[in-house]
Amino acid sequence: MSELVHIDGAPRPKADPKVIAGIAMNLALVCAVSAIVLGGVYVGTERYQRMARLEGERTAVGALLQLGPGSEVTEVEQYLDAAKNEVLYRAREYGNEAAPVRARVFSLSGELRGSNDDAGAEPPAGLEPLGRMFVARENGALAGFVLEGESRGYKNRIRFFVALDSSLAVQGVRVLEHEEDPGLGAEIATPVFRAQFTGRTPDEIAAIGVTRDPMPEDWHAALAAYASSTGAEAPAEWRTLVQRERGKPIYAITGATISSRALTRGVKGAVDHFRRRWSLLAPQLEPAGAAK
Amino acid sequence: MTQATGSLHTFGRGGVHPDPHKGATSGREIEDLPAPSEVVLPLLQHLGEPAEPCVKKGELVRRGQKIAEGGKTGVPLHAPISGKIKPVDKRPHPTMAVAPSLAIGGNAEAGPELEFPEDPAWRDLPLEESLERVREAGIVGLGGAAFPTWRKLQFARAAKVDLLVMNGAECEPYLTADYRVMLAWPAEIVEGSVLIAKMAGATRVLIGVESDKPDAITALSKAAAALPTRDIPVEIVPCVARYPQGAEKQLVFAVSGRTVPNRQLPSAVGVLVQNVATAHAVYEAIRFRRPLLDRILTVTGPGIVTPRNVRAPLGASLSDIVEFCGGLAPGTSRMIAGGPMMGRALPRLDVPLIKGMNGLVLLTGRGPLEDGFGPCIRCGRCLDACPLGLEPDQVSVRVEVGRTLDTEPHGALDCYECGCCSYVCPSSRPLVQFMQVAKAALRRAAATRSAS
Amino acid sequence: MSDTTQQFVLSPGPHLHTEESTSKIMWWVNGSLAPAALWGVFVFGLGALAVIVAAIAGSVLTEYAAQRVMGRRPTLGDGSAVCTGLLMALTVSPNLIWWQAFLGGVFAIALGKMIFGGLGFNLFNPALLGRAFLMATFPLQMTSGWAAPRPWFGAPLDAVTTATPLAVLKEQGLEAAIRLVQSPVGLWNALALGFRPGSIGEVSLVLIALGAGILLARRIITLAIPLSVIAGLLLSTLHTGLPVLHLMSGGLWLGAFYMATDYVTSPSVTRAQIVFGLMIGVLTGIIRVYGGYPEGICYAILIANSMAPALDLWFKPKRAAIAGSPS
Amino acid sequence: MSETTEKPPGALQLLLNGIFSENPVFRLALSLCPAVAVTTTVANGFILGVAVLAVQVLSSLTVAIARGVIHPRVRIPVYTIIIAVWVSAIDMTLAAFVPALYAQVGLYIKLIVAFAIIISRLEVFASRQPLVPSFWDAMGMGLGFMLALMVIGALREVLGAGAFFGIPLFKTKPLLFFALPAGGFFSIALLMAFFNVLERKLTGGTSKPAAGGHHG
Amino acid sequence: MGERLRSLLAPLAPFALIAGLLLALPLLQPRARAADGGNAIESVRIQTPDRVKVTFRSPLTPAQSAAANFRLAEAAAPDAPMEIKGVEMSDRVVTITAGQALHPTESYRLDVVDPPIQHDMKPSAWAVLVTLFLSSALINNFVFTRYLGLCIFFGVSKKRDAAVGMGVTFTAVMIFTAMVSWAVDTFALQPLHLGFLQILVFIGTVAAVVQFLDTMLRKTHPALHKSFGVYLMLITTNCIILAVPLINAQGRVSAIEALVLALGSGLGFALALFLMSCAREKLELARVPKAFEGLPIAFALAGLFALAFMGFSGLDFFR
Repeated sequence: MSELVHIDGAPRPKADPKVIAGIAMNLALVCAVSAIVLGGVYVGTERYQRMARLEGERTAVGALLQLGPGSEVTEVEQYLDAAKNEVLYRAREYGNEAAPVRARVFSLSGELRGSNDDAGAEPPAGLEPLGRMFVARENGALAGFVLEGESRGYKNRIRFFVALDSSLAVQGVRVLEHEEDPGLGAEIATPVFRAQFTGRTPDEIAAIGVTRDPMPEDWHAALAAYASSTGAEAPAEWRTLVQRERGKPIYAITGATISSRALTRGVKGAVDHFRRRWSLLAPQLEPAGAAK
Repeated sequence: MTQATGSLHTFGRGGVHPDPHKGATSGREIEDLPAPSEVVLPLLQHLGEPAEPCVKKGELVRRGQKIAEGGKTGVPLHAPISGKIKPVDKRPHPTMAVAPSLAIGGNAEAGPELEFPEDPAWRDLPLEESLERVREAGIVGLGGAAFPTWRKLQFARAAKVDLLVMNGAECEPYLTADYRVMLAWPAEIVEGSVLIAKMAGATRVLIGVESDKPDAITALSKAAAALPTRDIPVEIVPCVARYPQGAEKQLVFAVSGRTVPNRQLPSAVGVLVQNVATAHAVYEAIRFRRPLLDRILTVTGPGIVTPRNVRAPLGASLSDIVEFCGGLAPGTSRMIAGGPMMGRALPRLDVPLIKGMNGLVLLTGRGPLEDGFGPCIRCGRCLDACPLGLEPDQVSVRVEVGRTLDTEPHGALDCYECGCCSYVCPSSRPLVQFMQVAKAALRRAAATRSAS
Repeated sequence: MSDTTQQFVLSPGPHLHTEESTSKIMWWVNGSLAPAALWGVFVFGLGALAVIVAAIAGSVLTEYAAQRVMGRRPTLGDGSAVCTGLLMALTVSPNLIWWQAFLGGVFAIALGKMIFGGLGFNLFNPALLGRAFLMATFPLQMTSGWAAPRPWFGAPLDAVTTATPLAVLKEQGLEAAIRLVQSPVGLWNALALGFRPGSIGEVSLVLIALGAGILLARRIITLAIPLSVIAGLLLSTLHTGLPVLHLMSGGLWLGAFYMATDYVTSPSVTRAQIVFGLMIGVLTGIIRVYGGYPEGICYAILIANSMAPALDLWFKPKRAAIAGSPS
Repeated sequence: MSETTEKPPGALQLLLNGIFSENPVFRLALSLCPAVAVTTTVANGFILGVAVLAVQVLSSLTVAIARGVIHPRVRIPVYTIIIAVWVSAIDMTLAAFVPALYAQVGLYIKLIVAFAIIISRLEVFASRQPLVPSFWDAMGMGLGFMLALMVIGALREVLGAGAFFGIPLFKTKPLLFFALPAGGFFSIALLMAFFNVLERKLTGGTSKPAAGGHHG
Repeated sequence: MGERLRSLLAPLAPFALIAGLLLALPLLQPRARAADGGNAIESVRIQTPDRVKVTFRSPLTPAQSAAANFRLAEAAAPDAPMEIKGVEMSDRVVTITAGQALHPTESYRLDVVDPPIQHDMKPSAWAVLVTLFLSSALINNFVFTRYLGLCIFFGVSKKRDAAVGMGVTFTAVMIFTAMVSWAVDTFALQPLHLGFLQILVFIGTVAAVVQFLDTMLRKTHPALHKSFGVYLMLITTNCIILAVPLINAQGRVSAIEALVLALGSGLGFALALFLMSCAREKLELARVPKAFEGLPIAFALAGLFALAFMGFSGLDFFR
């Protein structure tokens, strides 16, 4: 801007108070109008933006857990109170801002420090968010979990969802955001790569690694078949091969070992952390859920 | 801090080792061309103003007789054969197509060569007298530049030089004329060098000779040892056989370790450089008042039937000289006046021998640049070959795209066209010619700048 | 009797010329690569031959077509297109399919060389650009499923695939790399003789050294760049404790002696060449140890190529005479 | 700045002008950054193109309407603010309604604010011409930009990903290279050269090759 | 020689200042928060890939060096400690081997039961610096992988002097604008939930900073202003300058990260400009086909640079 002001105003004429006042008025008017317009657009779109995001997540959660219509999802947010070394969990029905919030406070080592079944709509100020997870129930029974995770990718953070079934085995992985190279690192978002995680138990996930070996042909075919079997029964060849492969490391995307490792590390961390957290939370959420 | 390879001296960087091709003539003594029936003497065969004829058409002159005055900056001409003066006319010239020339038709009636008795006081002449004798003898630099020697000596004196470097390197392939001169008249050369040194005010003489001429080194060393006086010491410095060892700046560095700044003369570092053949001529001029009448040159190359070292009267037609050497071999396509590296191709044989021509190389086959040239592949060979550390590659690519004025940082103005870069270029690029184009353009631009 | 009116050719000086020419240089380079190429065919089978032939065909045809389109005199005889194709083929995996190698040759010449106007004007080594292009385009074939070399006159090559020693070293450590090249002749011999998985032309150090020796003897290349590349690599891998293993493996020798020394894309002055070589060596080490690829010489040379014009600016030949002072 | 007295060209000519002879990407070489960055697929090119089109048209209209009240000495800052407002508005709108596509081109949509093409059209055209021609000029430029991005996107998607508008064409990715940054530069180089040749063929070699722009 | 050296060093002077600032970075680094007042632990250092070296101020007893005495967790998951595979002790130094790879640019938290210590392991400033710098300058070079600043890149890289001037000016301006915008974003826009004004505010900030720098430079260093003022004027509405604040805001980075990102991006851009200008000066002597003359060949050249820069991808000194 200043450049153009210079060019426009050079040689600068003597400042005339009247002119200056005119310009100031002019600019002030423009700014005011701008702010009003932008504010209006913001108010107009913010709701949709949030809805779109919610809808995206809800679809992802639903698809990952293959939830039917009779399902309900609880969103659990986790915060750290650094001053007190406490962890706060806040659970409420997903997408329903009017629903009551159940709050639980644990010490870092897992002792229950507090409990409130009707906490405020907003979390207390000054807490560090530690992440989110979703607990799904179908007809009252635990149907699975979706964990939100982040990992340091090749270029930037990779944000992803990991879905676990009620026995905490991986049911699916979905990459939400990433900036990996198209054709290389970006392949971590492909169904075939993601499907490699599916079926692994938490113990297997805890020991998971990444190999640069090429993926066996039959396993690749089976994964492709599995990935394209939408919602229905998993293909037979996949079911036989997954027994063989799920103890083995993840086969890296060729030429993108770093991205492959990043996602694998992220999934492993998310599952590992969740195991511990769920062991604390389960008794807290289970009865309430069962009561419903 | 003379740079030496073993005990041999050489210049700092660059240079090439072309096949010397000297075997055909190095073993042959200097042979006299039978007196030609006509000689043609261009009035300008030195740097300076043309000579002014002082004889009339039809006049009979004896060999050795002055036929033209030198004027303020030139040198006089003398009749190389006895005969009858023909009218001043435009005649073919080796470098200038045609030029005003005196011709003498051989005529026995004119009488024999003038006699040149010894001057007994020749060692102790006053400076003015010595210079006058050198001027009167029509002596110019015989290495090829043909600058009037008396003027060069004057300049050297004014520049207070302290060292005379005699050039006996003869680094050009094929040529052996200087070599044979050194073998034939070693004592005269040494004496002549001392005379030159005295006139120039130098206190020391170094004679640089390439190490592939060991007998010349021996002969000169003996002659130097036999000098009657020691007030000006003469030393023979063997140099590595490497082209362009005989280029002024390279030779000065090789034998004395002094570095001549770019675009300056050796006198800037107190050195005067003279060719060994010039020393011989100076000796003759001072001791006998004998003018410069003949030229010793090497006629060689695959294009000549009998390669020889020839002493021929100035003005003799090249065709006579070629004929004396058995004529042209079949397939001769190019004739080079001077050495093949820096010499210049001549179009025809009917031109006269002039003072500066130290060789005639006749070559067969196609020239290196006749088949066009390729792009610069940046192999860097020219950078390694350039004795001055210039960048012929950079100059050439800029000239090719018409950016001649951007070539100055790459040294276009410093080039003295030794030809090493063109010689080594695997893409046969005419790097010297690119340098010339760039140099000319830069000089033009500088002239325009200073004019405006 | 000579004819005094005879006209001689007035060619410009100097009138002598060295025997060396661009096409001779190129063909010597090609010839000196032949042993290493043949060895590649011997240990990796006819697939490697197909890759070599296709790469050369791609380069040569592209050069010819480009010169025709641009209305220039075709200069296939100078051997530079063959050289590009051959060098590129030697740096790629024998696992490549012939048409992929062909495409690599097309890319190398079209976008690496002809787009700048042909020989002498390109800024990056076209052969390595071809390889980088193939790496980017066919990462699967280029980086995995390396053909295992066949032992001395052993069984013909089957579908055995493996990984290169450097890849294994990067992923699994030294022991695994040694296990990989376990062969009758042992690790170091395998690395030197060429019984190991790798790019077609990089495996036999002995034969590369032979070819490089020929070029050195003919003064086509000098040691300034190769030695500084090696020095740079040793320097940057010293702390891993495995500098010699790094030196002996991968395409280092092929890169140091044949790629980094490419006239057009390297600096011309010796001091600049040393800096250039060190840069390549150090970058190779850094990429191998810390970077995203097990092998680094290709990108190291390309990155150094991009610095070459700057190096040319910074390092000028020393002028013979700058100041004159009598000594 | 004085108003030009000459009659503005017709709508069709203004449109074609922007799309062909003064195509902001291939001919004027303005606003190149997004041309490489977002054009890995046709869809990405399309969405950014739509955003630019909208910003261009809305800003042009705003300037054409409001130029009477803008003080000439702060003309340029005001234009910048107008553009920034519309960019923000489009940014928020796209984020709200096409979140999936927006996620891939978000940064570049925000950066539309720095596109030289937009402000230069305001300065050159919209601030001097009536509303209707300004609209068509903006449409032409915007469409030219959008089409250029889609052409590049198409080339890169077909070659790099073996697909068109997300629909797979081949089983494999034929030339992955074109999906990478380096391939993006090459795609544009090749397309520009192609248009140079085309232009020379059509005009008989009278027009000059694409000139370098100076603003991002 | 001295003259040449000085002319070479002169443009580097601003960078010397920046380098000095960076050297002081570790001092600016927030002190580790420690429950014991920072008395018991002297230093904690990550030794990649999976070890943590803890130096205590006084020797520990064997009992204190048991694995159970330590608790190591990611800062993002303080409630889920990682497995500890082994603990080695020698005098005051305890080396803990973790069950997973650690990275010095990440935050961790170390708890000791006896003596009771809670130690927050902040990312090492140097590791952040090196990693982020490499990332922004080479791996994710703005020009070659993010395609930002292309217009300037192609417009100014024809002549080397201009390219160097532009590169220097850009880096300086980028650092200033990034820091000011970071402050505005962190302390005004985010707390007030005015994120939707981001674009407007940032472009205003950039314009103000450039105007300020221009005035300052003109008043204090007229000579410098003469040589760099032109470039300063070209910068205002450039996407690369605007991109840094936007990327910073998107990632909600810390002040150090914002600074290093700006510095790395600026220097990366300067490097790209410099290399490109050298190459293009050479290219002027080449026989480029007619159809590719001008911008097309420049784009192709940029593509080749991008291809070469792929060699930097995945570079990580702390893996």
